[in-house]
Amino acid sequence: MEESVTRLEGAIEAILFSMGEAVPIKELSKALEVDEPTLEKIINNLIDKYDAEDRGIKLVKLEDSYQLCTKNEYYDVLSKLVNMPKKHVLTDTLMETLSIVAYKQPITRQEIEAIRGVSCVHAINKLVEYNLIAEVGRLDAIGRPILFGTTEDFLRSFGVQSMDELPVISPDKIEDFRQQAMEEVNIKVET
Amino acid sequence: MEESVTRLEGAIEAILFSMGEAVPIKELSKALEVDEPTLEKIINNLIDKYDAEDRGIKLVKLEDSYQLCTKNEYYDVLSKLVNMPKKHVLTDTLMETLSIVAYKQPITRQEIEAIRGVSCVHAINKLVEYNLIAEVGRLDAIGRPILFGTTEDFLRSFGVQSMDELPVISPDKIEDFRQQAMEEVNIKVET
Amino acid sequence: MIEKPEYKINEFEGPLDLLLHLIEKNKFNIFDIPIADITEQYLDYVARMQEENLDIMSEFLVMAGTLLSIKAKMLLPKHEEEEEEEDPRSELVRRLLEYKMYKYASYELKDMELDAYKSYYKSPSIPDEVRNFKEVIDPADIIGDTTLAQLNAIFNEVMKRTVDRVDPIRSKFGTIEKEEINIEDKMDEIRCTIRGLKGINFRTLLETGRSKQSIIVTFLAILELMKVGHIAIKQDGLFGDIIIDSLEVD
Repeated sequence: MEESVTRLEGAIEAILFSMGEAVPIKELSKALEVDEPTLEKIINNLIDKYDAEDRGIKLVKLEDSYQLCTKNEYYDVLSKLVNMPKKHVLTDTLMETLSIVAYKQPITRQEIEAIRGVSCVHAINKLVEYNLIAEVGRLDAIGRPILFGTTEDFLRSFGVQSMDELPVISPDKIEDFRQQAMEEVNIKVET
Repeated sequence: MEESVTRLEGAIEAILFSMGEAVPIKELSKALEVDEPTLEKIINNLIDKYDAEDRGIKLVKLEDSYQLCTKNEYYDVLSKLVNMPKKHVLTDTLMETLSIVAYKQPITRQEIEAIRGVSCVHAINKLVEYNLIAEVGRLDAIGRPILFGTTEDFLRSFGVQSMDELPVISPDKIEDFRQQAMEEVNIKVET
Repeated sequence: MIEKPEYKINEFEGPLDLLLHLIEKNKFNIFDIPIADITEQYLDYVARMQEENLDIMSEFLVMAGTLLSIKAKMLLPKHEEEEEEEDPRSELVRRLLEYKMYKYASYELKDMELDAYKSYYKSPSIPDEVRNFKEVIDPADIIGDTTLAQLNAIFNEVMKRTVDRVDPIRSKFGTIEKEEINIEDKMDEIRCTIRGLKGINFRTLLETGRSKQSIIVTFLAILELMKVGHIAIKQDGLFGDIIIDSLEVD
């Protein structure tokens, strides 16, 4: 049975609203009996619709899932009424560790420590506790060390739709840094 | 500061979305800094907007409060997702328990547990849920324990032709078993 | 548990952070670090650190060792004719750059977080009618390819196991309930009972069971709890009462 696109849009909103949490496109596709590419097109169009000024919510993509949330601009008025969830205070240590996990995942504790030059047991435990990172597997090596990766909560907390959206600092970027560092040095030397 | 009506509509949606429950108009009025009559007019207009086919949620008035909820017409599709059929598999435990019931029926939980040497409450509940076994009577003993036997669904699942390969339970048969069980119980009491 | 301070020795996240700080402070070129200068300054910092945690200290000391070893290598005369030797500093530079990169990324992420936390996600609100829906399960699906022969084989195996397990004579005696007491359970029980309390007499813990096994298990549980730091134990003299203090706060 083919449903009209508008009815599908309604169904998507109904599902995402009721579920509250992020719903994988695979599950949406199964429940709505629409293939994923078509569904994705409909959802993308829906995302634009939510952009309208009279809407207070938006539809966000988190990797292969979709979720509804309020628009940032209503934060002030919302905080008058709603108890906004407590924000974890992320110290520099936690942020450094988290950024290494985000960019290098899956990664073991040993690898993180090699980059930071310090033990990271405590930071890793805290990040796991905050559900920003989680065990994603085991490395096939002696001791089968835990591999860590970021979670869906990480995507939500940092407003990242997918890992490709992280600020670009790929290893190629090191070269840029080198250049930049060089220039900085030169400028400083000149002054 | 006066905000445009569309922005107010957005704010109302954001508030009702994040509150989840019904929000008294009084609170809305305070948070949005708009007098109640004006707000009511805006909300009534908003209610009509939600009626559109591409919306999956509706805005309802409850006494002097407002709430967002899922449109009833999407319950079916939502249900498909919420109650996504789990993969039901017969685990070893279930298979063992089922085989004991099949070949020793009618049988009490205690007897099954005596054979398996472990508690079978979960396995029995699951098998009953799957309608593979069912209560076929009560043992005439202290506590009147339930007697379990296999169901018609069980036979059908294994193919009708194999029915004679299993003890068939007719009501007379249950009586026989009951007698037998009674005797067993008596023997135990005597020893 | 008391939060341990982060690896803040003064304000440094670690040896690499301290090195980066020194490089920037001195306006050194990261690709041409004057290793003697930086080593001297680094050692000076480390010497002034009031750090009791040896683990943290050792990390800074490892780097000190690395710096000294680089410095030593730099002092060795170069062999001109040999193909270009790698700069002894290059590995350190690579690590510093990598570290700097993630540090930079962490600032970017922090900025993103400031914006992202302004969105509010709602908790599920699934209508009761939907939630209470009962799934129809088809038993045939569950049985799948399993055949009666297989079921029979399983049954025979189960029965065989039972026969192996049951002593034909003793089994007629009826069952004697064996109360299994396991140490983990006992530990949990004790922790719950004495949480936040001080000066508990060991004897009072024995009130729930006086069997020899129960006493032994309780005693072992106490030892284990002491080992993992949930309680402290005092005993005034040999055969004196064992007094237990819970170290967990209510």
